[in-house]
Amino acid sequence: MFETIASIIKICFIVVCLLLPMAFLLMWAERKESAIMQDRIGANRASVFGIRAWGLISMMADAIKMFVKEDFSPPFANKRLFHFAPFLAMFAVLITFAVIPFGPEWTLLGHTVKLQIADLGVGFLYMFALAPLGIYAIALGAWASNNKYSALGGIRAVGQLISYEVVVGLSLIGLVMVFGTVQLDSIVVQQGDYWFNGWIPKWGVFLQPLGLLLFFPAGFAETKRVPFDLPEGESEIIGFNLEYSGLKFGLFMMSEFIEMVILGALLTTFFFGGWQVPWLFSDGFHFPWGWDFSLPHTAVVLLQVMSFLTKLVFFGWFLQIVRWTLPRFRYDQLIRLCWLYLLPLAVLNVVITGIVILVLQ
Amino acid sequence: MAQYVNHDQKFGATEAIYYPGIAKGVALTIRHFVVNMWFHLMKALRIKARPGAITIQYPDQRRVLPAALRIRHRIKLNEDGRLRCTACMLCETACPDNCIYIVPMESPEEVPEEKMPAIFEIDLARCCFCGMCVEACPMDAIHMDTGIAEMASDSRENLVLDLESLLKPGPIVCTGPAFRGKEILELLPHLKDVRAMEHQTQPEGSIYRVGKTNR
Amino acid sequence: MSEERYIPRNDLNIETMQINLGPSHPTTHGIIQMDLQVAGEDIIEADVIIGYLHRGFEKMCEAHNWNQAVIYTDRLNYVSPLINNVGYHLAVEKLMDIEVPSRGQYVRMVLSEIMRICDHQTALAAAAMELGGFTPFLYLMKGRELWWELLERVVGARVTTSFTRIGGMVADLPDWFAAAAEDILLETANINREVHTLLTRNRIFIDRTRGVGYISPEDAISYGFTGPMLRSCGIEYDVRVAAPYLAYNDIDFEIPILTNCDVYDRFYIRLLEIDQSCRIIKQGLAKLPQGPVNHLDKNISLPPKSEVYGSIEGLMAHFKLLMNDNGVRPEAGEVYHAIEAANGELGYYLVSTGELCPHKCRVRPTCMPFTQALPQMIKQGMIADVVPCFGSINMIGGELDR
Amino acid sequence: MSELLTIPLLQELFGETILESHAHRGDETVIIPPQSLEEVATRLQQDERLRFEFLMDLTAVDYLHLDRPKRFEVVYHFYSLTHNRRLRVKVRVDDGEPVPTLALLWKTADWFERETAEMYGIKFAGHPDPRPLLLYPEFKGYPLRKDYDQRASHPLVESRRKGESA
Repeated sequence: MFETIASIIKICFIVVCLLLPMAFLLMWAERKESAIMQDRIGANRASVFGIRAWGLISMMADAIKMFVKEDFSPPFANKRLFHFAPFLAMFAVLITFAVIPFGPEWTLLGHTVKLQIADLGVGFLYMFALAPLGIYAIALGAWASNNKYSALGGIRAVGQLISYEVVVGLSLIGLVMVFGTVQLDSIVVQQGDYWFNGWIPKWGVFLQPLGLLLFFPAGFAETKRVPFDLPEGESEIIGFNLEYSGLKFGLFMMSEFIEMVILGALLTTFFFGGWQVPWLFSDGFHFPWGWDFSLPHTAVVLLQVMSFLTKLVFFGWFLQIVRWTLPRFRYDQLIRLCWLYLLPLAVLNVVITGIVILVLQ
Repeated sequence: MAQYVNHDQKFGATEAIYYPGIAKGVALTIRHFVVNMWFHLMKALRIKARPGAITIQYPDQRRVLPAALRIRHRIKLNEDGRLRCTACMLCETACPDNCIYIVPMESPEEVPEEKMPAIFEIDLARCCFCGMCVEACPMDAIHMDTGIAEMASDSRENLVLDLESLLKPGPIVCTGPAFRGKEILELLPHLKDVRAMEHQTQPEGSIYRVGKTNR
Repeated sequence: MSEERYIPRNDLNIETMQINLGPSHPTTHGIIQMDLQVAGEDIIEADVIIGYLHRGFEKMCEAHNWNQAVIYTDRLNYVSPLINNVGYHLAVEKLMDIEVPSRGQYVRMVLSEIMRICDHQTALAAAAMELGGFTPFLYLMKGRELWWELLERVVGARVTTSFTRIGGMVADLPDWFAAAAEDILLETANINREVHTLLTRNRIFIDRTRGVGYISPEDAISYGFTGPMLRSCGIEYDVRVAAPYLAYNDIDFEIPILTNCDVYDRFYIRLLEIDQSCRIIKQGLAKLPQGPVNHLDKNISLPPKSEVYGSIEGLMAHFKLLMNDNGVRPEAGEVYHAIEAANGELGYYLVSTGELCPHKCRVRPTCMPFTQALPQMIKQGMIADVVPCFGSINMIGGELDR
Repeated sequence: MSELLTIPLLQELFGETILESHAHRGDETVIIPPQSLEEVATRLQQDERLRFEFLMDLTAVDYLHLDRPKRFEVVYHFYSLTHNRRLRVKVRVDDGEPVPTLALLWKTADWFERETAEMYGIKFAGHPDPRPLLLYPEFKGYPLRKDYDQRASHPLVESRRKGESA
């Protein structure tokens, strides 16, 4: 009983307090951050009683507009699939977050709660089994629109996403080998170890630097954003969501931003210590130069959850910066990058990791 | 003297892999971001600094338009309050768009000028703001320095400026039927008020400041 | 650097799909329609349809007198309107066999070079934006805005400049101009550096543009390419050197030549030319001679306003130039005068029959040969290649369709 | 004015084919009959002493009511990169008289000739793609002819159906 209630509360927390606000925040950041780095101000005209809240009100206005806008579906479109696709896209990204640990075990009123919705033993596989569902959404939506441009976008999307799915998986295999588990929570816990008398934390980024260099572009490609925004490519083909309007377009867009949150969460979990704070142990800080602060359990848990969120926000910011800096790939270059460079390197990474593990044993 | 110089772009190892170029680009945009964010922060803390963006937020902030800007026309008055225009028709002739329409008449007052315009209209819908009428005017009567850039209207008729609105440049009123072909004699009593107003408010050669005061 | 390009073949008798790129498509700024036959993403056949912005430039010029026609030249290449003004009036002055005083020539040259910078910056910005690089787009547009604000204070308009007249200019440069230009020149060089960092040294951009849109030097000549497009094919031709006009002979500058004939070189050469234009502006402003900007003959250019208001002779000359059935009448004949506009050779072919209005006022559109070569550039490429090719030719609708 | 360089050479090469020549303001101009245009243009492009590689511009002028031998003059501007010289070649034709196309010698002539044809109604014999360039297919008349009313307006045409070519 307690487990069920805890799960429901956790799901509500993740969706209502984490995913949707983060996606909303990213959309806002997309506008303001790109504006600031481009020497402009960004959307800020909408106001309520003269309060503009740095453009947040504009975001609200846009959300309202998106809800009340006419829901147009083109003639000759396959209506059922056309309406179904955006919901599938949203479903696919929301369900992926279930296995991401956003905090340590929390002992509350005698019960121990894992700050993770579902601690599956095969969390890693679950994620890579369900995330590609989004490809179906894009392909179906693009095809059902009955538009040449969106069909081209759908074809591009399928080719790109399936290719990079392989690299995403393979680039993490090395990490899985190092930690010896596919359980995400266990991976995070193991990143709380230290090297060199506790000076350097055993984060994935130090264990698998090549893995990070491969996972980052591949994961970026999965989010379909510049420089990998070929399915959309608004100056070439206008994109797979060309015929969508109103809320359904909003769902596609929202799912894209949630994908960014998930990418940030994965980067954090696998390479940057998840919810770990350097030198924070379950009873407080123990710095390698000898300082100690003891903290109560609840404070430690809160700090660690905050650490996870901070890392998430940082990666959101960083992904935006990269997105607004680079030009776009071409389709054949993108596929070539995947199969000729990233994939062999990922295999090489697995081999090297295997050899190193063997030698160290 | 100019000469031809062969440049050829050679790519080295840093261009052969993606990461260095991307890293440099990202570093540049992060620098922009941090610098601009710093100035935005200064502004938020009410500390005087340069603005963090080059944007001008138009209806709230307005640029001071340069004096040389060719923009909505006006007709000047003499020192003694009479129209400078003598209806010599040079502006009408010089206008490449035929947007000026003048009907001359004998001046009713005891004035040195022999003629004055009975109707003087400029059709802003046709005008291309080339400034040839200003250049052509031998009496320094027509000027394009009001600094009024907002000339939109919801009817073509409203875009025809008559003598009254040329003497008293203000925003174009978007409602009501067109004021067309009004005789100067009907206008005269009103014109006197306009003259008085102009002499009080506008020193010679000044730019009308556009802003909330003009609304 | 870049791998062997995959050349699509249609020997499998694939059923092709027709795609209309434009006239309303985000890439086709300046309205143009591309009728593509594609097999997958590969373009098998391409046809370019233009004319959506045709306004009858020549017919309008034939209905206006020699001075008035300048307003229509603003609307040709609306990204660098002042070069068109200068070109038109240089042609008229050649027809009348007169020459502007040397200060006037320097002023025209400096303003032309500023416009060349603006044009290149706009072209680069648009090309970068369509490749997905929105940040360089805004940096470049910011740079152009600085120039336009300066010009607005001198010329009185941002786009519709109409600043030249027969025998001179509407006005002289103000005293503060050189100092103001100095700051903007620094900022322009800075923006150029940023664009190099963001784009030309970035592998993604190099891949997108290197080897794309190839036109051989022979084809370039046959198509009548001029300007940066020709010079990026390794052919040394610039009107400023081949037939120096204005004060270009007194200025020390370089004309960059690149040899790869592809989109990357067209992009890169414009960046190099911006640097050279900065040099010309700097030298031109330093060497700016004193004296009048306008031709002193009262039958050609209007007398100064002080004379018009103050003396009966000035007033008469003023009226004689402006009144109906009076004005400038070049003697019967025809000339072709070419200048180096931002996009290439901008030639005006004027025919006078001794009347008040031009009998014929033909402009050689600089971007028409490029647009004509567009199908050849994009054929055998991918749909995504249309974007950099189209961006690199810097097609300006107003000039193309007239 | 610099001395004439190209006209004497052309007169030597072509003799009687050069009907007229002048150099107003230094622009060297020759007038040739339309029949010999192709031959002259080929020589201009390929002869070592001429080498006019560029066809810079191509247009026509309508001399209606101006007492000229023929109504139209088709004007070609050539530029020689090798010798840095320019040359104007003119061909006089009457209404309906065809001019040989240069589209096979210079690719740029293709569009210029299409434009000249639709604006003046001059036929370019042998043109590979004689569609109108700037005007729409339904346009009636030749707008740059002097007898075309400047204020003439054309009704809007119905949008084309699928399958109808432009």
